[in-house]
Formats: sequence, structure tokens, C-alpha cells
Amino acid sequence: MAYSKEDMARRAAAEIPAGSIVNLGIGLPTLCADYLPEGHAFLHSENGLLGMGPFPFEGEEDPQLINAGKQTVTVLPGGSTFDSAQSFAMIRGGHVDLAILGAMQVSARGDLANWAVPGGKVMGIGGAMDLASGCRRVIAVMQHATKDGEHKLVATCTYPLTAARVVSRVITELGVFDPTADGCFKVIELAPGVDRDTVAKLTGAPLV
Amino acid sequence: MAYSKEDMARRAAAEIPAGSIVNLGIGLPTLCADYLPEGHAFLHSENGLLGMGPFPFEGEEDPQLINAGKQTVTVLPGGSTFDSAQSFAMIRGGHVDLAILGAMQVSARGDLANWAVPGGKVMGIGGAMDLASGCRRVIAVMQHATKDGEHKLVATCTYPLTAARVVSRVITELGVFDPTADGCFKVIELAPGVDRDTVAKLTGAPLV
Amino acid sequence: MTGRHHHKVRDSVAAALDGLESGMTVMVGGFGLCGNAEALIRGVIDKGVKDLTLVSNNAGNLGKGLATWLRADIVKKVICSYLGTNEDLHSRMASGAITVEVTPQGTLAERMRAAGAGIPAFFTPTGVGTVVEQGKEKRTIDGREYLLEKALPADFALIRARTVDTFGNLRFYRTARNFSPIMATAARTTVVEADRLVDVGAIDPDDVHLSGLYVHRVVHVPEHEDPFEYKTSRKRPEGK
Amino acid sequence: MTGRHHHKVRDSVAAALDGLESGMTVMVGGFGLCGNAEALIRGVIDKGVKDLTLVSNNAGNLGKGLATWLRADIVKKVICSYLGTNEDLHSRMASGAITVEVTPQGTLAERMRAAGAGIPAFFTPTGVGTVVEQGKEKRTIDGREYLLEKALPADFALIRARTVDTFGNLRFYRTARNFSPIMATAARTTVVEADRLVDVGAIDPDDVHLSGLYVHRVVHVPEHEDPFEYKTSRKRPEGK
Repeated sequence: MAYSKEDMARRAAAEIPAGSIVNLGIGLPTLCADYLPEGHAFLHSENGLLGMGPFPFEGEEDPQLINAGKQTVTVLPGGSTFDSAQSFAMIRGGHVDLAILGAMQVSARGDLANWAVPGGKVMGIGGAMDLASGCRRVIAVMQHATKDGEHKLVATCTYPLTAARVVSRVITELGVFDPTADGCFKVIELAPGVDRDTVAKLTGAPLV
Repeated sequence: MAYSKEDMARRAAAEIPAGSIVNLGIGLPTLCADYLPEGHAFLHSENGLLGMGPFPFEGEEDPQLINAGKQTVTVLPGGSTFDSAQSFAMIRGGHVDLAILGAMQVSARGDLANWAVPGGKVMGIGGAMDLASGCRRVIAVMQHATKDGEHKLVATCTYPLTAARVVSRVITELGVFDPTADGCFKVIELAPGVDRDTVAKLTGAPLV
Repeated sequence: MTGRHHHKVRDSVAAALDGLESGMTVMVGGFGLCGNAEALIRGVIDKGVKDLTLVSNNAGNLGKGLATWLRADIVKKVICSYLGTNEDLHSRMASGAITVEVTPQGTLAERMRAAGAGIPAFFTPTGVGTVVEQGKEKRTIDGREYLLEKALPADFALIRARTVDTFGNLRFYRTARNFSPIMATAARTTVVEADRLVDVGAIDPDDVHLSGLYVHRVVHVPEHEDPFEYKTSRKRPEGK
Repeated sequence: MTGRHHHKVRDSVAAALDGLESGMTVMVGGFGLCGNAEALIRGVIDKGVKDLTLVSNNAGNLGKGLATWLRADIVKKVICSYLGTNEDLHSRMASGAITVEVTPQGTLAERMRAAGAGIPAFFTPTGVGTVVEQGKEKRTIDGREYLLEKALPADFALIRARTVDTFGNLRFYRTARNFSPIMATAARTTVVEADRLVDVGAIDPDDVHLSGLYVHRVVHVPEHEDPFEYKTSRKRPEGK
């Protein structure tokens, strides 16, 4: 009974302190917003918006009010808009408390690879490197391994890095794991019905 | 019949192109504004104002609307306010077309000294160095020599520099002079009744 | 001897683009298709220039916006942060028709801001330990590693704003702001496509997002397509 | 585990200054006496802290504003751009009671902006060939000389704004803005003295001058002295 995507989003949302500024990456991390009590945290979107609200009601979409994934969104009372230099000043300057990001690989020392596949099509960097190196805390939400069983939690990333030693916690369908300075993943919790041996086989670095 | 202060201000104002952005230094340069046709140029004040207008009418002074000399001023239609980082980004980035500044010494190569007297009280730098090195053109308005006849237009500045090789024109009560790359002051014009020999004696570098 | 801050309003897109020539570096505002200067983008194609270096976060998408420049083969190089699903860019990058320089988005923004602010280079933590390091000076300052990045200026900036006065003071709308204000500061000539054109005095000095000091030409374009890139919504609950 | 962006409104100046201790570096907004956070300035004296490093463009004038800190002998060092007629500072600088670091005004502003923006150091042309060069790296970039300047952070920023919502979004008034927004970005803790306090939603997102992301505490102070430093005026022409 591994975590579902919804479970993973809920588990990641539980990492968000009340009264914090959070940037949610494209994809699964975006779902975290559904599990936050109203007014609990303030969502930052790197294209120039703080206080991002949910998707608009049908018929109220505004093409000039979007998130970093170019989806139409809303702005909550107390929100603010700003230019891209200001937005990344917020990120790089350490004013965003937490980034919850998708990942392709995370190393046991916290290196993050989430922007390019070796030999794959270059999708670009976008805000990934700034978010990973600038936000005060970085949590990765990802599948524990590929469909073919290849490790994604690894000893050393083989994919191009986004930033080195930045991920403090990894949330996968199998549980919650913290990279450590000595190169092991510390098991924080296992999903219901998941045993440690299964996780160990699917992880490319020692568990502690 | 040397130039009066008003003549000097009028002469300096004639250097201001229509449709330009200008910063006028504290003191005599401020008087230039009185000789500009309405809407001719746009005055920048480094404390965060573009489109500065004349002093307010008596009774309409606002302590929160001041110029860089901390005098109460007004803002004209089309004016804008901004923070100090933005204001100096404008200056340093070359977006201010012209600075007209007071000077203690100007060298024949265009070095400017206008912020400190050796051994004197330290008044501070303020915006002087940013204006002198950032504005596209710098004109100095000054007395030609001290009361004791000491040179102020010199071969080499003995006062602490504000910026090197930035002054393109000097306006004094005796006339208009341009520093040159070969270290002479080029005589552009002499005030009515002023002869070249008088100027040469009161100038610390060759005239051409 | 006349400055550039009189009579900024042009009566046509063509007049507003006067002096934009082949081979130039052009910054174009917008985040994907959001906040595009649609008329100016069309105008550059109509002008017949080519070999442009385009600086834009995405260089268009879905065949729209700046993707029309790619299809018209008038771009030789793109400096951007993200290609994503922009197939027009992917295909030309693969064929070698266009050189693509990919930069972290925050570094791209800061390089423009630096160019506009007279800062020739700055240190940033972004990209340390990644491919972005290549060819750059790395330095440890107060115990942390940083890369030296250089200012990125342009010949022209083509941007759009919601409300513009005749001096070129700008107000933007929501996330259509994005890169536009900083591009305006980084370019030798900044051209603004104005949704609404108003007289000086109509915008309070404290309400100006970007001073007209950075703006050289204005053209009034009241109608825009404003295409959706990803139109997402939720159902309205009953009774709301 | 609670972030710093809930319940920012404090009911007293003393509560707003909680944690401000002797020996700290404190930035205080204002250009001379214009835009001073008057109640917070008084509150720091009342608190009884000392040995502060004060970062301010002028450190007061005419015995008012931050000159009250100088007279109360609670400042050991001042980082400023201009002393001018501030006799309280001149006398203490002469006696050695206070160390004064004088910085070009634009460099002072940019160093704060850099601290807030995660830029540890940047190159600037200002000060090249002057005493400001001393002890700094000088480098030629694209044929021009520049100095390397470092970011300037602070423990606290004490600023004032005209309109503030309960999340700490700020609007400033005219030239009272000056250094306040960038100081807010450069400090670990930013305290805002609000002329007017409003609910969230009262300020449109596009009208926010500085996002509440940079603000940690707000105290409502409706009354201010707002002294004139140099009250200049002209006569109203007859009939106007």
C-alpha cells in the first residue's frame, strides 16, 4: 500500500509551516495546495506573483494571470505582483521559506537533478536552479524508482545537476527520506505496508 | 563684466537639450531650472523623483516631497517616484543624460573634485560620485578661482577626486572651457569684457 | 541637439520600430504567451529584418507569439531560460538553424537588471556545481561558492504595458509584467505597446511601475488576442 | 514549526522591536528627516540598547530623527553617504566616539539591494580613481574600470510606509520612499511603522510597492511630526 499521488501531495503539504512563503514546482508539487488550510501559507510563483490562489472558476480565466507553469490562476487578497528580477531576488535572497520540487534524481547528500535527461531533449532550466539554490529549504517529491526499477535516489547523480546539497527531504510513494552529510538516506517514515528491504532494493545508497 | 551667478545658470541651462533627463546639483546648478522653458527637460532628483517641479507655493510645502538637497519641491504631471536603488540604477546605468554639478577643482583632463576639502570637515559623498561617473555628460559650474586667486581649473586636482575624466565642460564667471585629452582647457567662449590673458593667469593649465 | 524624451508617441508600429535592423539583439517581454507585445512582434516580421538575436524567457509557444519569428526564419540565436513544448524552437535547435543559449531564469532576469543599472557583472549562487559553471569565474565569498555573471544589454526592447502616459510612464497588469520592466532598462531603445494611452498626470507619481525615463517610443494598440497557453479552471460550486 | 508571515501586526512599538539587541546592525529608512519611522526611532532609545551599527543615508539632522540616537550615545558606528550639517555626527566623529564609514549613495543603495537579492558582490564604476577604491578589487571589464563592492545586510530594518495591509504589503508616499524598500529586503527582521493600516485586499496586487514577503512586523502609528529640513517655497502669483 504505497502512497498514492494524493497521499504524497498531502504528506508534502504537511511539511509546510503555517505562515510561510512556499514555491510549488510544476506537476505533483502543485497538488500540495489542495491540502493546505485557507490562509495557512502564501504561494509564490516565480513569474511574478505572491499570494497565488486556486484555478479560476470556469469562465473567469484570465490569460494575463498565470503561474510559472503558464496555467491560469487567481490571486488572493493580500497578494502582490512584481517583475521577474524582483521575483528571483526573493528566491535567491532567501525570502522564500520552502520549495517543493519534482525530481529526476536526488543523491544521498542532497544533490538535485530535475532539469535535464542525458541525451534527451533540452527543455531548459527555467526557475529550477534558482529555486533549488535560493530557497531556505528544498523538498523533493518524486517516484522512488523508474518503471524499470532504476534507482532515482542515488549515491551520486548521473543526470545533470540542478544544485548540489540542497535537498533536505525526499517524499516518494514508499515513504519519507532525508539525505545526510555522510551519504546515506535516513528513513523518516515508510508508507503503510512498505517494508525497509523493499525500499533498500529500490534505493541506490545506504539507508539508515 | 564677468558673468553673474544668474548668467552662469542661464549659460548652463543652454547646454540642456530639449527632451533630456537632467540632474542639477545642489547650489548654483539648481538655479538652471529657472531658465528652462516649460516641458523642455525632465529633472531627476537622486532621492527618488523624476519630473521635479519648482518650489511649492507658500503654505503648500510637503515635508515628504523633497529634493536631494532636502528642500521642499513639487512634482509635475508625468512625474514618478521610486526607491534609492532604482534612482541610482538610472544614474549608473546611463539613463540620465546630463548632470550639472558644482565643483571645487576641475582638471584640464576633466577630473572632478567636488566632495571634500583636504583637511576640512568630511561632509560626505552623497550622490556626487555616482552622478559624476554615471551620467552621460557632466558639466561643472563653478567660480574660476578662489578669492585669494588660487586656481580651481588646474592641471592636476589636489583635492580628493569625485571621478576621473568625466567633466566635458566648465562654466565659470569668466567663460566656458572644455577639458581636453591632452591636458589643456579649450576656450569655448569668454564672458563679455573678459580677456584671454586674465583667464590664463587665473587658470592652472594651458588654454587653447 | 535633442534628447529622446519628447514626442514619444508614434502613430504606427512601423514608425515605432524605426532603426531596428538585421543582426541586432532584441529583447521581447512576456512569459510564454502572457504579456506579449503582439503588434510589435508582427511588426518586426513585416519589417523584413533577419539574423536577430532574440532574448526572451521562452521564445513563444504553440506557434504563437515569438514562435512566429522562428517560423519566419528571422532569428539566428535565442537566449532564453526554458524551451518546454516550443516545438518551433526545438526543431531549429536540432537542425542547427538557431543557436540556443539556456540560462537560469533568475540569472537571465538579473543580467538584464544589471545591464540597465550600470552593473557590468555580479556574483550569484545559482548554477554552482552545474553545467552553468562552464567558462565562468567561480569564487568563494564568506564561505559560499558563487559564479560571476555578466550584464546582458540589448539594442531594442519590445514590451507591452496596460496603461501608458505620453511620457512613457508604465503600469503593468498582473503577471503580464514579468520581464518587461527590466528589459526596458537594458535596451538602448525601448518601444512600448500600450493597451491604454493616457495624458501625463493621469497616473499618480506613486503608481508608476516603471518610469518613462526608460521608455523611448510608445504605440497605442487597444486590441489584443491574448491567447491562453494552458487554460485551467475549476467548477463553480452550486450556489456560488 | 511556524513561519514568520502570520499575525504580523503588533500592538505596541516595544512589541514590534522585540529581539533588537545591543551590538546589532540596524538600517533605518529616510532621506535626512524625510520618511523617518519616528515612533520606532524613539522606541529604540526607550529600549535601552547600545553599541548599535546604524546604516542610514544621513543619520539624522538638526538634532532630530536619528540624531537623537547619536545624542543618546547608543551608536558606535555609522554607515552613511552624507553627514552635511549633522553636527551631532560631526562632533562624535571628531571625538572618536563614533566610527563613520562614508559610502557613495548609489553604492550604499545597491549594496542593500544586493544583500536582499542574494547577490554577495557586484562591480560598479562609482568610486574608481577616488579614495573609495582603497582596499577594493579593481577590474577592467569591456574596457572600463570597476570596483567590487559587497552586499550590506542588517539584523533589523526600521522603516515607515504610508499604507500597509495586515500581511505587510507596503505603499510609500512621494520621496518618503527612498531607502526604505531596499532596507526591508536586506534585514533579517523588518519592522514597519504604518501611517495607515488596512485589511488584506484593500491594496490591489498591482499597487503594492513592496511585497509583504519582506516584512515581518507592523505597528500602526497614525500621528507623525514630519519636520521640515529646509522649507523652501515661492510666492503665489496674484490671482492664482
